[in-house]
Amino acid sequence: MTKEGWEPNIIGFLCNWCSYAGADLAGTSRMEYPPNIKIIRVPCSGRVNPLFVLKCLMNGADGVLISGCHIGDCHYSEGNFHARRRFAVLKRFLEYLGLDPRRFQMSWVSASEGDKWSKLIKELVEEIKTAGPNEVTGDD
Amino acid sequence: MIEELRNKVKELFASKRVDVVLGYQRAVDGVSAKPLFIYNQEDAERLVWDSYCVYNLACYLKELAGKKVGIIAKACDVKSIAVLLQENQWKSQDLFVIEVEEVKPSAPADKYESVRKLEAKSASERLKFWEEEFSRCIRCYACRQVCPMCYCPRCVADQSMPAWFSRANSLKGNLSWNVTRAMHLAGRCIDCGECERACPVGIPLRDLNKKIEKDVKELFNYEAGSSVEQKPLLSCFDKNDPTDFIK
Amino acid sequence: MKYAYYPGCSLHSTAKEYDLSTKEVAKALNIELTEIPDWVCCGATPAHITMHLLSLALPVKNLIQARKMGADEVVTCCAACFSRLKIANKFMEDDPAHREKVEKIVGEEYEGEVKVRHFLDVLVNYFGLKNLGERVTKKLSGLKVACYYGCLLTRPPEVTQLDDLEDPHLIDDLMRTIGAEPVQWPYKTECCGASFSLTKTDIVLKLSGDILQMAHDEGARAIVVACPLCQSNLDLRQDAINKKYKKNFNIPVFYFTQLLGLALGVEPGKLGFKKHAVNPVPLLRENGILGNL
Amino acid sequence: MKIGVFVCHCGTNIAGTVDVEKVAKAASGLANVKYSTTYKYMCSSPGQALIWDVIKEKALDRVVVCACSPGLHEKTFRKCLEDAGVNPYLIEIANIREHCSWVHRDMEQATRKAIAIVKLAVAKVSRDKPLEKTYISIEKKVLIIGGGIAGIQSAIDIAFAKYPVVIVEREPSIGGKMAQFDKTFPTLDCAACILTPKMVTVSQSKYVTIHTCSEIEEVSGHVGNFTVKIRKKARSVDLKKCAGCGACWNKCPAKTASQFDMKLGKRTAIYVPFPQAVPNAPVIDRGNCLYFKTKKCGICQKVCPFGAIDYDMQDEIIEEKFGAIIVATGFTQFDHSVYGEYGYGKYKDVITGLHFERMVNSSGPTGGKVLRPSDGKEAKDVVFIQCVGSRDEQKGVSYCSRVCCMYTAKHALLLKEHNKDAQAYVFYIDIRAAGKNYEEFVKNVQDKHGAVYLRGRVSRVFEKGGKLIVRGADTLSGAQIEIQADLVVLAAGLVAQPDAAKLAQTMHIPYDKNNLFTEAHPKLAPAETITSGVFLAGACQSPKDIPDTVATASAAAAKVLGLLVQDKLEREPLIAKVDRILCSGCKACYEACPFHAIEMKEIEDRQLKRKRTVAEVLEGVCTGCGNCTAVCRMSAIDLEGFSNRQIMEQLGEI
Amino acid sequence: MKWFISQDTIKGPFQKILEKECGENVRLCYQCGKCSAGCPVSYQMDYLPNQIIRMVQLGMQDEVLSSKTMWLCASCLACTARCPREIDIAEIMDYLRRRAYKKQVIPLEETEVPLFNKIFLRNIELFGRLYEMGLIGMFNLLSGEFFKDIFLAPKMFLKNKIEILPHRAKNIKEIRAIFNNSGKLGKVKRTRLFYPKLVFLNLSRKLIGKIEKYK
Repeated sequence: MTKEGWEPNIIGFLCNWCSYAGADLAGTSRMEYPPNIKIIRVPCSGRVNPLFVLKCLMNGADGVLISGCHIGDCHYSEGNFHARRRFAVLKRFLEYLGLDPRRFQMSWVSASEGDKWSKLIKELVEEIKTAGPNEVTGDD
Repeated sequence: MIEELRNKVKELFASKRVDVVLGYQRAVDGVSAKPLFIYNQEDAERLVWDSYCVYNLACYLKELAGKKVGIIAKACDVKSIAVLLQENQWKSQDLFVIEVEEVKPSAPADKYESVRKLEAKSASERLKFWEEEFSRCIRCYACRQVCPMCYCPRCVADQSMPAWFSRANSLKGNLSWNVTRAMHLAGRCIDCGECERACPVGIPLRDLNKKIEKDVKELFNYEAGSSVEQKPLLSCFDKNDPTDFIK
Repeated sequence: MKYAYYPGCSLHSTAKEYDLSTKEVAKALNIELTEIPDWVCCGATPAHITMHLLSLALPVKNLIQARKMGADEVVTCCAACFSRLKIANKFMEDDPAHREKVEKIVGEEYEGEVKVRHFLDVLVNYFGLKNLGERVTKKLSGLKVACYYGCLLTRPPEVTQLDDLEDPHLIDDLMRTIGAEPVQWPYKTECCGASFSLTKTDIVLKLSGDILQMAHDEGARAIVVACPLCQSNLDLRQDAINKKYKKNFNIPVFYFTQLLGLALGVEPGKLGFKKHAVNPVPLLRENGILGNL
Repeated sequence: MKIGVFVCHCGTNIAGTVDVEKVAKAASGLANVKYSTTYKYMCSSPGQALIWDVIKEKALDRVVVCACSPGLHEKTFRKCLEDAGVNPYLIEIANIREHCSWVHRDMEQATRKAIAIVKLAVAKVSRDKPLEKTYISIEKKVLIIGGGIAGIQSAIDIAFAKYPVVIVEREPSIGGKMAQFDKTFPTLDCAACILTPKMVTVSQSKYVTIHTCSEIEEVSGHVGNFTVKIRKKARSVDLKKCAGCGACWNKCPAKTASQFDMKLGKRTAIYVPFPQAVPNAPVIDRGNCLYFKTKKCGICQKVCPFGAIDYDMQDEIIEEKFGAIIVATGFTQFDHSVYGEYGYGKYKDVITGLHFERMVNSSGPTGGKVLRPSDGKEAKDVVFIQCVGSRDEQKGVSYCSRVCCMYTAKHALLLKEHNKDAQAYVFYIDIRAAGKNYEEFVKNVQDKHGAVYLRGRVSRVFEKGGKLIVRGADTLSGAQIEIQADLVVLAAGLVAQPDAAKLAQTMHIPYDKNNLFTEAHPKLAPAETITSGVFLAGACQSPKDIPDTVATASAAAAKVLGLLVQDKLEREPLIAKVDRILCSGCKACYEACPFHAIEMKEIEDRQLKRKRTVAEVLEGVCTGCGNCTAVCRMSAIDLEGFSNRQIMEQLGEI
Repeated sequence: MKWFISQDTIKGPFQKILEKECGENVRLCYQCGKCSAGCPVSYQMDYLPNQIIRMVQLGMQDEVLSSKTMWLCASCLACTARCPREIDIAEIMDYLRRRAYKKQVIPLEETEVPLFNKIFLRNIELFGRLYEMGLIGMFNLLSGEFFKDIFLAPKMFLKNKIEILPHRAKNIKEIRAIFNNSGKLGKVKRTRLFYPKLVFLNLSRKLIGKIEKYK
């Protein structure tokens, strides 16, 4: 179903303290990964409102990633616990509505896991490529 | 039975403990029942109670904020009231709940049957199904109007800074609205069914709510309205919440 | 009270008196013990140091037998059997992989756990010391005994769950209830050499010798045990110990059931005192517990 | 709205893979962008000067800098804006280095992505709001919980800077565990000699208030403004009147075991725990006092020349405000009675290190003689067993208590000093003597004082013939060892106070599975907690010896002073804010906030003409995590700097 | 007891095999020696229990299996009960014995115990319950201690503590089956081949011993 020359457009919500720093580390250690992800910096994965995810998907993002600190590492001690519960519900619900599970994913990446980050993005882009473009029909 | 009920209500007025009592009265068709706002002992005479009394009276509490209210409550009303108390919308000293036995056929064996059926379908089938359903939505917001839990001073759907999603009657807009509505009821909807009853185009809204109800029961063993003390589902967590979906 | 009864090999040979006295005591307290039909050896130490699975299969075989006779609690007196049966139970519960294998070996399903109890446990914790006390007809006053528990009654605690690990007291309590005077001594749970009885007799002589010495030093005139191996090591080998270490111990080694039997007024002849290597009769006479046999 | 976009080459770091000119050009095409340019090093002073000039010249009111990760230079450029007279929060950083030029090779792709990133940044900056740093007042008074050496040291340091301090101590006197010690390793100067002067200093300082027999009842508020309820237990002695003459305790007929002397000695029912106690006034132990038991006696009241005895004294609750709190509640000794193999604590002659400290203390219950508690005979052969409770998952805690190796070595030495012909046997697993002159000290104890060190854990101790038989092993020689000892000293480990968890909960500070308080960062913030304004000193955070305790105490004091010298406390304005009109008061945010930074407040609603409750953010406490915003269905609560509008605007750009 | 250990030994699989097959994690051991301190028979062992654990940690399979230690373990469980790292040392000893059987390594100067166990089990396999008389006789015969406990025997008959004739279990077939199955499932060599070797070792040892005495 992939269109000619189509490239996945992925939005990543990264917590400032772990995942964003992890992505920085991937940079400083020059770990190459595909350019399909756009990063939106948030203080904590707990800041991400489910409606943001919805908005992304409605605006035609092919994939959404939420990445925070590993459990126990949260800079705000509990934020990622809240995020985990919140998006466990949202993920199941979106899939119930027929969303391809690959399009909405979550990960824990610490500030020292530059390698995990680049690996994660490589995989993610591959998955989305196989999933194809996000076609929510109709328009505003 | 009914006399007893009327007396209870009268007693409430007699003791000046309420400004108004919510109950049911016979509708014009002489069969079905409609809500009754009782302001004095005389009104109490019009009170009825039978299997036609289906509405969730908790919905009308929204309009009565600040008053002292008595309410005739069946199981589901009681649950909604529990949530409203939990969410600090009412103070228990302002509410006088008169619990009554349901005179209705008992609930089906598996209340999630329809949900399970849908889950069994393929992703594309599900998408198709909901797209069809939502494409019928006319954004009349009746579902929001009747929902006892939809008490936000200004609903996100009506906000413009930011505009959370399209207000246009487009598939995207409709989908966004219905998803938002369901998500905002996560751990709060007590499945009284008013939304579905109210929907003029007959979208199976309960199947959205019930899906989440079912999931949170499975994932977090959480049940809306089971107690006034419990914390809101999404404002708390358990260290051992499922984590398998996270990379 | 009804229980299935698993005597184990020793109680049918070297420890006959243990078997006898147990049955007598049970009768006296009308605790019903029904011997498991054609029970087999539990495998004891040799099994678990040679073939792990066998060491589970044999006990399970017996437990299944017990089930068949409709019992859900098995009573045993031998500390080794007690330990093996309990360990087998634990494995069957905690470890499905083992359970599967074992059931394959035995060729039968082992549905549900058959509780394993030591007779001591039954007496003290179920029949109750108070009840016992009321039934005592002859106080064993003045008899200074060292209660010796050995290894397998208390270790490993998470399996046996019977008594205090480092300072067990069930036998002591029992002895006090029947009027005897247990001495406080530190060797309650030291090892007697156990399974080395035949193979490493020298070890047995040393370890059992130490135990006798300690009991003697702490002023005990007799030792009370709950394990056939301990008894035979301390009793049968006492001669050899005396020879080897130039001692002249003359310390009778009783099974707790024997003394309990006396206290309950069981006719002494039925308690198998004759079977002891170290003749206990003089001591019992001396304390006015026995008349002429 | 006039946005300026400044693209940095970062030498070749960015320009090497990203066509910066192209980026600048693309940027200039975006809505509201009035100007865009590139420069070699934006962070350099000429780079900043450039931004400054352009702002002035083009009257820019918002700026996007496309450069390295915001972590590195966001502050730099904020400053730059401020100097140029623009609100420092009207800037966004587009991270086109770490997230672009460094992770992509293909110039075209990289450039395309860089442009996408800039778009997001421009979108966000267009919704930025000018923010003002918030300031909160600071109550210039410090609460120190615990009057041990840690608390005392912190108090001295803070008082020296002329700030008022309140010490809350549970016991009748300050001094803590150190007061019970005899000598201190490795220098062997006597604990009292170095502690007492400090106790006197605090007691005489006009900046220090000491509440003894007192405990924390309740803590509310936040950094700068804590409100604390303190329970002062009835001492039954009026401190203002009492002169500590001793008439009362000399006449008191009721005797009981002294906890201070580890029950090795006796004290009267009205007593001063130890001679150098501060305050030097007695307390009545009502549990043992004849007057309280039988209403008879009352001698102390009769003999007191100052009428200081007050039997009817009641507990009182004091409420005070503080700007900062130092927790210095210390440790307690591991209870060895779980060790059956060492006699369940039933053997009189099996004692702990603290017992030994009291024994060898010349003013202690045995007048400095090492005697067997069972029969009072002098102990010759003394066995020391290390790691009791420590490094033992089975019976105790998994960690190493850090000080036992040293104090045991000290004990071995003191034993020899007090009794020439005594012999010390030390069973150890590993010797941990990391510290200045520590290793030397231990070697010295072995070499010069002939303590026998045996490498192995003791398996069993039991009594026989008035001796303690100790069964151990020496794994180095592979030998089993049996020692007939007169006395066995267990080096019991250091564990958290029994009520540590409860205190942590009242303070909202985290604690670990061993109930030790958790520092804000294990390496970089060992004296802070994640609750700003609450600091840790001493062994309540983890076992420490005296030097380390004093060091952390001073560290905590320094942190506190750093706080107090501010006339107002500056807070980043990136915190949550409530729109009362939208708020329904449903408490979702209140429940979700990890920092208890939200209060529910009742307000008068003019339109509805009735009262209703709404959420309100405690600016001092909010850390800006934004968790509240995600649970707010009506988006009434929002996070400055990462507001819904800003993020939604970005999402519009994808 | 001086060895040279190469890194191959240390990297070797022994430790992992043991962990896998008997489920005990020897890496937990920090060598406090409490096991050795409380062991009632360590005075006869060539290596103390903690040393054996250490040797396992270092992968020294041959040295461990050829040591006397595990054969002298009386399974009193004092070590297991007191280990601060909650390692089941007794279980490890059991495992080592089982492995020794499997690999057919038996320390030359420690043969009675291995032999006894074999005979004991054979005895059970034959009679279902222990037949003391048979056990003692067979053991003495095969271990070359022909007259061991000869003085005890009559005493025991007199007090009829032990039967002359074995008890015959009815379900003997089932028991045989159990033995065979567990042999197969547990992959234990139950070949009689093993006997002669053991027996020979024993007899020769005893003989040499006797000759020594003779001189």
